[in-house]
Amino acid sequence: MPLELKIDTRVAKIHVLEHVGSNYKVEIDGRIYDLDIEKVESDTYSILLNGKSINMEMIEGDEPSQYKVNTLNNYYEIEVVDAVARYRAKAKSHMETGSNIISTPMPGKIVKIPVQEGDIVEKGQTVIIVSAMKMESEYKSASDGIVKSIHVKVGDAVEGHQPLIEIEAQ
Amino acid sequence: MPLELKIDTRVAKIHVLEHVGSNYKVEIDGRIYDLDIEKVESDTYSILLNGKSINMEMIEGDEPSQYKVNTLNNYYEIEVVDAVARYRAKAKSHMETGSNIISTPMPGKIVKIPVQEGDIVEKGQTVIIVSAMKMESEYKSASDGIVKSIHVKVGDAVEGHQPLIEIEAQ
Amino acid sequence: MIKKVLVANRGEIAVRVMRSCREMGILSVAVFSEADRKAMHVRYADEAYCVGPASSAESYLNIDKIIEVAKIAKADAIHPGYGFLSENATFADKVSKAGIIFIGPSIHAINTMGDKLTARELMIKSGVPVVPGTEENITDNTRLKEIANQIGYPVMIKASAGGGGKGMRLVREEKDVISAYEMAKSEARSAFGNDAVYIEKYVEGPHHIEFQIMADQHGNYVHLFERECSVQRRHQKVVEETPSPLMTPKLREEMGKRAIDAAKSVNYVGAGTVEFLVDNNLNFYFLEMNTRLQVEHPITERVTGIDLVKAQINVANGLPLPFKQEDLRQNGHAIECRIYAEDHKNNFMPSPGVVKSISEPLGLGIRTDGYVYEGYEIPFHYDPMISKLISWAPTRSEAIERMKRALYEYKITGVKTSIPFVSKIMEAKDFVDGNYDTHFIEKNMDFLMTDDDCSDYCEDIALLVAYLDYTEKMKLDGEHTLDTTHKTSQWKEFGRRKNVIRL
Amino acid sequence: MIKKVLVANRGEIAVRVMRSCREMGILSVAVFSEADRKAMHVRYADEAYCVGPASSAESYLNIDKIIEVAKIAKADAIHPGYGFLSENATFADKVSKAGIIFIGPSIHAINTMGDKLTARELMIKSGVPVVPGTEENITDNTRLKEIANQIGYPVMIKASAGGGGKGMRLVREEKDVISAYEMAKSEARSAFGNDAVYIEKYVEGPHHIEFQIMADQHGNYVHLFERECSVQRRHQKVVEETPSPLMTPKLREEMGKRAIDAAKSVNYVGAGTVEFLVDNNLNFYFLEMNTRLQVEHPITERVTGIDLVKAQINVANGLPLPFKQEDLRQNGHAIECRIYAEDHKNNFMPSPGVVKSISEPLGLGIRTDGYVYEGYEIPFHYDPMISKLISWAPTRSEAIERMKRALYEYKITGVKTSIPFVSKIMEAKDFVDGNYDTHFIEKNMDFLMTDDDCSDYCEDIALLVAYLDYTEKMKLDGEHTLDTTHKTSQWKEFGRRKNVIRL
Repeated sequence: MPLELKIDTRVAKIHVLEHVGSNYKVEIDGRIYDLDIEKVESDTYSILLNGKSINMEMIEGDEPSQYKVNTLNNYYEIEVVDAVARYRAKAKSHMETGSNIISTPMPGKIVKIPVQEGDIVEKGQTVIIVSAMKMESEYKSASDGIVKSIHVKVGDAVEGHQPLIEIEAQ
Repeated sequence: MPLELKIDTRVAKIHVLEHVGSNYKVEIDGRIYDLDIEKVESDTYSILLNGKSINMEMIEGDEPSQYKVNTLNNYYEIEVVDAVARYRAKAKSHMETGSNIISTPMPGKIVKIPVQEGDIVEKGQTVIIVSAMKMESEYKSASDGIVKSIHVKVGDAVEGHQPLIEIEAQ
Repeated sequence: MIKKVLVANRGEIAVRVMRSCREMGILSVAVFSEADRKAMHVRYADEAYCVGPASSAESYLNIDKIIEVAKIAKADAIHPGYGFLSENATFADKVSKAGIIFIGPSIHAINTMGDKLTARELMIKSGVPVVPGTEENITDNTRLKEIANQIGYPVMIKASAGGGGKGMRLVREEKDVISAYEMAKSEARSAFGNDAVYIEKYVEGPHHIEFQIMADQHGNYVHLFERECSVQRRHQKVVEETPSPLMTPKLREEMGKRAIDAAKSVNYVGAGTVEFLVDNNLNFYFLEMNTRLQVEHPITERVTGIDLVKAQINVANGLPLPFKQEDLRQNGHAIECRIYAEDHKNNFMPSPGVVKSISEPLGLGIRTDGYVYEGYEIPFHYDPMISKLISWAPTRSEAIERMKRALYEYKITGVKTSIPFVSKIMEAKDFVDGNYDTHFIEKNMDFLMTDDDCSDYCEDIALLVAYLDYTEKMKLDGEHTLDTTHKTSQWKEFGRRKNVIRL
Repeated sequence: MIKKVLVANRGEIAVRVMRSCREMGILSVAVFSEADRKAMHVRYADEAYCVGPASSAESYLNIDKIIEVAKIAKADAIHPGYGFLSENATFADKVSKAGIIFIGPSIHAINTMGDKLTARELMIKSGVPVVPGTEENITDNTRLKEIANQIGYPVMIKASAGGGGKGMRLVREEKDVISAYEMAKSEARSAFGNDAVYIEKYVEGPHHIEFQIMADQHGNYVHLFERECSVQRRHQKVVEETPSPLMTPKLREEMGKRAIDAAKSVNYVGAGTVEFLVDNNLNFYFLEMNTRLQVEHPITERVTGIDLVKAQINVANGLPLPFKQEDLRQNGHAIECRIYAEDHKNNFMPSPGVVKSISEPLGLGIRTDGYVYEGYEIPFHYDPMISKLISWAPTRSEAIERMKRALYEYKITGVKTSIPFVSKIMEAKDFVDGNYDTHFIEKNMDFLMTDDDCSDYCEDIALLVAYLDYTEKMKLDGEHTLDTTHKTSQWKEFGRRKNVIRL
């Protein structure tokens, strides 16, 4: 089953040509590789490529189809695009059209909200300041727009990934 | 659901009297304990008993109802006796009556078999020598008896828990 | 003699203090907030008591509750660690009044050194150099010029109520001093509602170098040499080392002497640190004294061989220091990297969360002081520091190579960490050359943010492994969904999966 | 200069060698058997190649295959570690002939020291004391008495073809010598089909003490002091320490000198170890020379500060030793405990299997050299040593306390380990007093096998926790069995389970 994978803007196609035990012959966008791939820990793989020993951590993202990959020097975010994932992605992008929802990646406390509902904001303008782990982080609008709604107030403790402020892009 | 638990020859009865979050009030064979119990790692528990901080490793044995427990200074083997486990234990003990099966706890290689089928052996007599990890281990008969059957020969590689020699107790 | 110590702290420092207690046969008592029930210090301690909700103010800063626990647990002494209540004189006072030994200096020492102005005045009196300048509010241009000339240019004009760079002006020549003064005043007025400003000597190419000192109750004082702490980001230390690449034997002797003078001026007892600013011409100025153990104390322990926590406890027990100044040596070179749960690629945003897996670097010349474990959720309430990695070697260059090797081995998944960032510091030319000051990170930011390039095949292989992992995962899901007779434990099943790639 | 090293070994020593390579900027090449694809040295190396099936004879001892891999990988040098091919002169020879540097001594040195008799004769010639006795086959009673008197009682009669204590007799007085001789001969005949026996001085209260030596290609020799290795079980070292509690400065100087003489007698190059037997009167006798790195080399590294693997590589590169005898110091005290996968309560049976979880001890003065990781299956084909734990402190007693603390922290589940056994050694009075010889384990076996008693409540709590774990497990099983709409990954699910006790 050839699948598509996305890494940044690149969409790659993978074909497994041969597979015996942990040995794979694969074609990735036209390039052929012979590899020995073993899962050694719960999220770590050991790969041998022509004798080279390579280690990769494959950490599942928010969705099972998303991966955060650490190699020795690099970090990648990869998304596997299968039918289900494609459908979800479509639905999501539709929902978000024209809207710019500010949320934090982690729990924290609201320190300051320098805007009010109805305010016109510029791209890059700070709309909320959240404190977590003894540090304050400023969150900025991703586009020019109007503050549509503010779901929190100063002093609130918030969970990660919770919508804080919605901005309607103009 | 009060269950029975076996540790060596002791059979203990446990009743949970109260339980809020990680806090338990329990009765164990008539003694009352107030405890705070949290699972902190995949097989490690942190227990607070009147302020005392206790750590225990609960490692599942061959059956889900069996545990190997490490505390700071001690090692226990515990068996939870519920209906299913009780049935299994019965069947097993029936099967083994009068028979003494020698097996190794780990894979290895047969080095020497100083007995033959039909030999009379004494309790404590070495019946097979197995090498594993650069060490030779002698396995002895658990009772006086007759060598009923020998399933392996010198030089064989064996898996752990595989029957090697059966001795019929006299 | 102290038989039981309550450690009024959390995280790596609580565990570190308990380690020395354990080695001394002293029982340790942990206190914890509701968010920290599963924290390592609770597991490590002999006893553990909850002192309140997650918020530090209600738990780790709750003086009365902590003292109450110390009494219940019958602790003889309290070790405050660093941060939290470690430099709180009220706490030290209440602990003493409760008949419990406070492992730290006197209340007088904490108070004096805790107040910048008092400390500065005392240092001047004690002959310890301070940054030339005046704390007085300058109100006229004549006085301004007079003082500036007296200090010597460049000078810094600072708002008395200041902070965060607001109301600050650097002046290099006399001709600019009046306009800078007026701008600083006006900025201070609008920022703080207070236009008082003062002048200080501006230290060029400043190095942050501190001296570890140790004193007993019998009037013996030693210093345990310097720590170079100039690798800082927003006044937060990131990498420390000892000896300092800037140091000369003569300067070390002079600064050590002054550090001891500073400690003596407040009859200091226990472990403390005197921080100095040092310029490129090796002039040094007292900054402040920290009346507690420092985060970076392990590098001093490594080169001197002395366990500073044990020394603190022995001093608290009234024992004399078992070493004199002339017994102490700096043996080899030690470097510490602080490992934070943070995403340096995203404005150094803290990255709390569940640690999925962790493997610490091992082997020759490596020490790790940490507290997180697999499955532990780093709470967002407290400091994001996960651990400190310390390397040692006979020479500085070997200590750097060893640190790079250790950082290569250090694997933490689940949260983002500063491991890649400090790895880049170890490769930065200015650091390798030992040619850096407190502007180092700012100056090298572009380099520090650049990933080393992976060959082309890296990306392809990452894609392939993601593909295999996903395919296998979907297959396993399918199996479990359909298998309604499935009886064995999920945990066991997890442990048994060995050859998971069966495409 | 060496740019790429093939490490012809596995386990902790392979990883340890690669660590130093990495610090030196040298690429490392792993070789592995089919049973070791997932082993740490394969993951750690820059390159890795399979050299054959699980059996050592067909993989780690497969000389031609290993050299072939070295050529393919274009390795400049081969490090043999310890064990396997490390003292195999044929291997060293073939490596050299293939144009690759063998990181070790000359073939002549390996051969000479590898043969007990030749080595003994050479030592006598070089003035290094050997255990008095004769290797000649004794055939008559007159000669027997003559030699025994010459050596002095007690003497040991040993079978020339001997081993395992068979054909060995201890004789304390002349009146017993003839009957003992005859019994030994008869036992030797039936055990080995060869009744040749010889006499040796019996060393009372023997200490196994060895000296680390290091030599370069320019004729410079140093010793790096002693290691006390008398804590042995069946001639297998369990705990080592340096300095030796038995040692005096005078004896150290004398033995160090003789160790260097031994090395010079074979023009030794690189790292080697001269093993001695030392009796209670501080007489010492050459036992053998190991022409390779020893398992216990880290304690020497810790007190001298020298990375012995780096020193080996530098010597192999033709560099002169960067230190002279007078530069070397024994700084403080270091102890090593070997951690085996074994069940000491079950006749020290090896315990291979899957390592479910592991957490290494961290903090001040602790070094761990290991190679197993979580989820790793320790194969039954090779040595059961999991790791080595090294503690250091300024004094011996503090090093023992620190080792106890580290052993308390060291958690390995899934396989049985010798951690409880070595912990008891650290508590044994004879060990703590430094008053022990090679009979230590035997003499203290009862104490070493006794568990410290847990209070009554331990057992009750263990029962309760087993009960809760089981109940929860059964509940989870039920959930998963019925939930056919279950979509998320098992792995993820596993990671998410935080509050599992929900009775």
